[in-house]
Amino acid sequence: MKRIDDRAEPAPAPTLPSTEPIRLVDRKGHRVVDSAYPTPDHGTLLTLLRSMVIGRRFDRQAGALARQGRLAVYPSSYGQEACQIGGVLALAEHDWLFPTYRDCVALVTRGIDPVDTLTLMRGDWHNGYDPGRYRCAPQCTPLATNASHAVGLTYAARRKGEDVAALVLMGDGATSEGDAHEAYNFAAVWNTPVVFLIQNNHWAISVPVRKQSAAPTLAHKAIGYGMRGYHVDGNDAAAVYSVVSHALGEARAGGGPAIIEAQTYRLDPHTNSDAPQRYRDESEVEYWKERDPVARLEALLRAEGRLDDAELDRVAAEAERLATDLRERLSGERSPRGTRDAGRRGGPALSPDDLFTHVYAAAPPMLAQQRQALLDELRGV
Amino acid sequence: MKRIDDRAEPAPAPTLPSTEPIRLVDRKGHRVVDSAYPTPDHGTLLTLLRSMVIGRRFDRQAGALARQGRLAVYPSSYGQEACQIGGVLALAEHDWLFPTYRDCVALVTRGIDPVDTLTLMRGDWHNGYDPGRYRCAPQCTPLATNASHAVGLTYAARRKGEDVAALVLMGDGATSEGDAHEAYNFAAVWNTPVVFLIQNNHWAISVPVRKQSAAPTLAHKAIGYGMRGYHVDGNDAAAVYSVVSHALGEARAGGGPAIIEAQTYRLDPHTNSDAPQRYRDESEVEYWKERDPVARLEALLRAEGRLDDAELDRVAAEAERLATDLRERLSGERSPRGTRDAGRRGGPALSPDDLFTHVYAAAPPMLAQQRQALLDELRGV
Amino acid sequence: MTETTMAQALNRALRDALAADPDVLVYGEDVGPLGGVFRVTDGLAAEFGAERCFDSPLAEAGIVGTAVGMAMHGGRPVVEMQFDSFAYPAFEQLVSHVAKMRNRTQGAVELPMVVRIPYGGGIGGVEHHSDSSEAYYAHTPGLRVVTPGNPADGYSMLREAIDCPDPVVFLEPKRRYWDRADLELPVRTESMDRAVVRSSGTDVTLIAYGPMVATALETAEAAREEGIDVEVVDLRSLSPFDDATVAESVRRTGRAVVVHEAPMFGGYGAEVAARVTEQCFHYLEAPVLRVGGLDIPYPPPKLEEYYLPSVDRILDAMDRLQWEADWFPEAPPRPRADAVPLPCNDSAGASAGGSDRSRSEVSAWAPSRP
Amino acid sequence: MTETTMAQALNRALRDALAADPDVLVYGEDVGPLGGVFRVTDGLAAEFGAERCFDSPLAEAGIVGTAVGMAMHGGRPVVEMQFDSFAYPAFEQLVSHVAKMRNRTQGAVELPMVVRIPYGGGIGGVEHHSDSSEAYYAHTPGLRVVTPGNPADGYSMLREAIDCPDPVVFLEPKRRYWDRADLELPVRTESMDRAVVRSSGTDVTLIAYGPMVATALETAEAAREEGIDVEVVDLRSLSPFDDATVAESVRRTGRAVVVHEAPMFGGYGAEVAARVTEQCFHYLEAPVLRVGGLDIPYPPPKLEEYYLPSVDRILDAMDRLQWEADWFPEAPPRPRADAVPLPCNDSAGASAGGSDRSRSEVSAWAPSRP
Ligand SMILES: Cc1ncc(C[n+]2csc(CCOP(=O)(O)OP(=O)(O)O)c2C)c(N)n1
Ligand SMILES: Cc1ncc(C[n+]2csc(CCOP(=O)(O)OP(=O)(O)O)c2C)c(N)n1
Ligand SMILES: [Mg+2]
Ligand SMILES: [Mg+2]
Repeated sequence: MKRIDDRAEPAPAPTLPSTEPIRLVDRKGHRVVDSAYPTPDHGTLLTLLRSMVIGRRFDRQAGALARQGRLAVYPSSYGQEACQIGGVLALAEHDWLFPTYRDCVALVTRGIDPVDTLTLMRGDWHNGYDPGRYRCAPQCTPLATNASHAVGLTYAARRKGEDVAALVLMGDGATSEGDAHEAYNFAAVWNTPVVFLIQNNHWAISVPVRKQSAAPTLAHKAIGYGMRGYHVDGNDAAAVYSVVSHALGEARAGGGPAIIEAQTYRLDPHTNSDAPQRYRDESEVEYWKERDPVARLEALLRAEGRLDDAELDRVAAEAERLATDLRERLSGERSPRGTRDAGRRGGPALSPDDLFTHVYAAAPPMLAQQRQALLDELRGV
Repeated sequence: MKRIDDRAEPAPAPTLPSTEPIRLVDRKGHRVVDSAYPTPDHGTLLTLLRSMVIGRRFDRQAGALARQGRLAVYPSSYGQEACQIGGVLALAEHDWLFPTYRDCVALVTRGIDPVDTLTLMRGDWHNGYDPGRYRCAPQCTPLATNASHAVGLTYAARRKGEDVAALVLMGDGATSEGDAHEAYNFAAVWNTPVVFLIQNNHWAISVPVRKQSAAPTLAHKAIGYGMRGYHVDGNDAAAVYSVVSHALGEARAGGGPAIIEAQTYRLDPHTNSDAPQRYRDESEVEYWKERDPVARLEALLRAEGRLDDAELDRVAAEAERLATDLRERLSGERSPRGTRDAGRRGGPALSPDDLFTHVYAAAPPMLAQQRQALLDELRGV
Repeated sequence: MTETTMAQALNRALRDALAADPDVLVYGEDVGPLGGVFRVTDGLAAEFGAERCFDSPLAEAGIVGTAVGMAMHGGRPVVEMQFDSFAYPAFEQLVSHVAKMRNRTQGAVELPMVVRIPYGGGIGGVEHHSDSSEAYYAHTPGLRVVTPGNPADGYSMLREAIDCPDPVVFLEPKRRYWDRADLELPVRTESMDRAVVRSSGTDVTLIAYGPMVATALETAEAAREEGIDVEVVDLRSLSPFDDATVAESVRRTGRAVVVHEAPMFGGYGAEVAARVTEQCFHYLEAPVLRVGGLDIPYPPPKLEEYYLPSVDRILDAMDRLQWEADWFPEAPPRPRADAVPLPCNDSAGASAGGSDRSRSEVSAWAPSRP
Repeated sequence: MTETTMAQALNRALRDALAADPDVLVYGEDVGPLGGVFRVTDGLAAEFGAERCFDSPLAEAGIVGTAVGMAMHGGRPVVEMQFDSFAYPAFEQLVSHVAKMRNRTQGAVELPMVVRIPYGGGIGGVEHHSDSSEAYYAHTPGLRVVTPGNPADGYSMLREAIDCPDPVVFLEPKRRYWDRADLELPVRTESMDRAVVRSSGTDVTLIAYGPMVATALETAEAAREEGIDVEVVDLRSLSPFDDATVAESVRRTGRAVVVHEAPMFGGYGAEVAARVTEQCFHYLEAPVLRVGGLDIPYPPPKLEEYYLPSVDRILDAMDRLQWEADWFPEAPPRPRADAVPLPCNDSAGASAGGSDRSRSEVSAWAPSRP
């Protein structure tokens, strides 16, 4: 039976991802030969390492601020640095990043002021940076819902003749949402240059990935959309960088979007208010700590004579400066639990007036009235 | 890297469906040897043929009623009889069927009174039969939304120790909806016995399937959920019956759900109010008419000496009786276009009183009042 | 002047917007070669090419979600939801992103996008094809919700919606797609933020929008024969609400009825009744009454006539507006327009929309955005 | 008597329902070993096994859709949406199936299912964690929408919801999860269809529900010090609405304020104001006023105090209820309770819920369904 159906030619004969993840550096820091994906050069590896050291220090500091009550909430990146940083560094400046709440380290790596990456978590506003300036969408909380935004954005960019690709970060849990499916499918049908990087950190809060999917790997979903799927060791920054770069390159060249599953692990609780002892065993955390993404790259670079204590100290000092700066700049913060301990008043970054300014391009009369009423109330009129 | 992730063991080593559909009878009516799927015996083939002749006659009659304005709308099954009938006949009596608006012929095949299968289309009520009695859900209009119902229903049945499988009918277009994805995924993770039969009739109203998906086949989606996918010639009733039976058997045995893509074609317009000349070429329709599912099975049975003119006449007469009966029983119908030609009053099957009876188990006071007000209004009080 | 249906006027608005601005894109289900199931996008794919007007995969959340992304990067997407009920899959995108993006980013990201939704009943549609979903959207801050009641507004308001820097839920009264008007296009009517008095009267204000405007005008005619002088206000913008025009009318007439197709309970009419009452309490001779659909799922075609607000039902409601001075013996007639008003929003617009009764002001539409 | 939080009362209700009826199933995101992010399902998986209480894939439409299927076949699923905003993906299932299935099938298929949704703000949650979404559901015929305001109702209404043959959207005021009450469980309070007068008064009726009931009671205390005698009505059932109890109270007091957290425009308070006005017009000394959230997206934690209705704002609204007889010189005081009432629904319940002020009636819950 001839297929009358003239479906778009599927991208280069789709093959299934291997259940063994792509790996370029093993957990001892030894190179693994993979002919398909080049290991980044030493300069890039050093940049990856430096970003990971800084990212981790930032993340530790943010966690401490959350425990001190200076952040409303903080979803940790601890353990996932290779995914976030390997992914972000593979992007060109004019590309767009679509992060989730989990990805503060990705934002820092993208060059956003660390204080501004925490605006959402501080409870000051919903988003703290200009998305257009950094080509970085606001952090997305409703799972999987920003994936279609990336598809639309790259579609609009292509129409303008701009060479813009996008990287969407999403969790393993988010792949269960219908929104993920629709975004994958739109991207494939429209052939827009979007790479969906699934950080499979094995848990969606308390739900293990086996309760999310029965697929051999999450990357196996790709073929059902006619796109390429890659399964990568998400604690190997070199592999993440290399595979994301490769996928972005293919996508830019018209080869279509891709799904990358990166196997990683969330070493911390889901957020500072999570209770992981209820759902997972500490031994699992230990298992993954032995596969630490930072230590691995450090071992390789040391073994190959590209990193010494002095350089590491310099990077550590830089990270420490960032942490100190962050701590100091947030030291004036009041607790974000506005209502529950309203006694502890302190100045929020924004004034109540700002609540009304950007609901619409121009505040309609009803809102102008409500603003006035609130200002009157605050002035005790 | 050992996968710490203990994802549910995927069903029997998932392999990809072939891009050539499974076929047991070719378009000339010759048998095709396929060792994996047995061709049904002659008795079953005769039943399939008889049901198709009757189903098609029903469908032609319903189309005529729609053109006469006696139905509010009629989405034709013409050309898709092998899918609907092959699928339904593979079900056991205690299994459940989840049909769409497209599947009136499936309902007739399930044993529902033809008049009642058209209640929705007549505009008398939203559904005309007792779903529990026929183990057949109401016809579903919001695309893909009943697929998760099937998953939940089979889950509940299993908990009660009942051996109930379900067949979900869906279109090619419906696979783009997030709801389809979520249902596939829930079924696979919960390992419920549901078979999703995608009738790929190549069009979603005016949108060709290549604008829905870039996948090699829609059955390729299965592996992304860790389930089995089958690609079948949807105009070969023997193949549809055999593959659906096989998939149901596997599913019942705990082998997990399955996606079946059946390649077929909607020979008629989408509904009586569609304008197919705007989006497709008549030659495409001709191409598919040569692959008629009824003629094909008739040819095989004749060639193998299992069908003669007398038997065909008997079946045709039975079909004619059904059509006459349908025509006569619906002859008292007023036009369903209630508001637009309100002048043409006639008795609807249900009274206005019925509008209020089943919104809740017991009408709350507000509704009781509204019912009274309407009755007063109609009595001219 | 030529006879133009609302569907044609909407089609022309899309065409003119596509021609005026290369960033405008029209997409959705069946909007390409077919021209939409209501033919509102008829001919656009042929004229502007599949890059500008095209069929997308069949997934409403994806359609609205991709439109968000396009609007983030300089596009002006105009997407179609095929029917009211089929916009529900996009509800999360609408409420959690479309409505919030500008606010979330302190104005850094604006979403000039239009979500067109044919809504309401009266066309003999089966289940899920006749919902009136306006209350869901109007209750969502950050969305503009507008609905035209005649072909001229269909054209003008859709162009204005496309030009608007805010996201607009554009509700099209599908039973009025085939209503005709003598009309020269392009036409620019009153600002889409403004309510308009469609027919002036002194006894009672009948507040309607979208599909019910024509029914309200019919009712006004019928009432006139009974000696009741009805003023019909067409809201046009459901959110934001034009308090000034509505309150001015109700203070003048002292009585009001609001009508819509949606189920009455928790419907948009509740907001209208509540705010009008708050703003005009001492001018009211009777409570503001609502005429709505029944509080049931939208009925099948053969029963929809029992569900829909009709001229008779609106007249009945008017009858209940306590016209007899002695109907309620203890209650003396209320003070009228010379009375002190309650504190009330008079700032809805500089000009009192209420006094501008020209049905449509024919003027060429400036091809570039304001 | 022991101190019990609302979260504990809800947990106990689920536990007792699971024990009473093998068809009851509890599932959703993180409701298994974690016990839910608010711990409302704490211990249930351990006690009843992963077959009865379990984590599902992370997909709200799928969760509600599978619950429909379970309920079609003898199950009594109780599903949790993790937060208000995360129920939006299930909107289509709720509106197009859950609400309509019984009606669609003329009663042949009923859906005894409960969708639990923690809602509202006040807990310092970031974006999307503090929406008050009740108006969306209450406007949808076929859904029951209820919300408890205290731990006793948390227990009793949840058990009643699980036993109910209709689908119930069960809105849990998340900021009240940690509110305590002296309580012996099980407890059976008034029928969940009924509004309850929580504190009686003669000057003004303050109508509240869910998270605002405690705020309303606080306001009543504060007002009493200012010499205003406030009657607080806790609605409990948002749909259907208990007209009898509310109208009885407002006719007695002649003034009413309705309060909720949701944005005011098109909010549930509009319905309350509109229907109370319609039913009690000639008893009203002043328009029914509404105190709601601002008409903006829910603000970030550090600004939410400016958004939320407070005791002060409610007192301010009461001040605007035209207490001075000469405030509005032309308007003489309205006739009071002896006046002829407008035609009004008095049939909401046989007993006037208004007279029953017992906070909770301690009685063992019959283990089997009625
Ligand atoms: C639509 C939606 N439903 C539920 C939630 C609540 N929620 C927040 S994080 C989370 C788990 C997400 O898991 P995953 O996608 O694996 O990301 P991770 O947190 O592990 O990075 C859930 C259920 C949400 N944010 N959005
Ligand atoms: C959620 C939803 N969106 C849109 C529609 C309108 N609609 C009805 S049928 C149809 C096309 C469906 O195509 P397909 O799934 O291939 O089924 P077919 O009609 O070809 O059998 C559309 C878009 C709908 N019913 N439901
Ligand atoms: Mg995860
Ligand atoms: Mg199709």
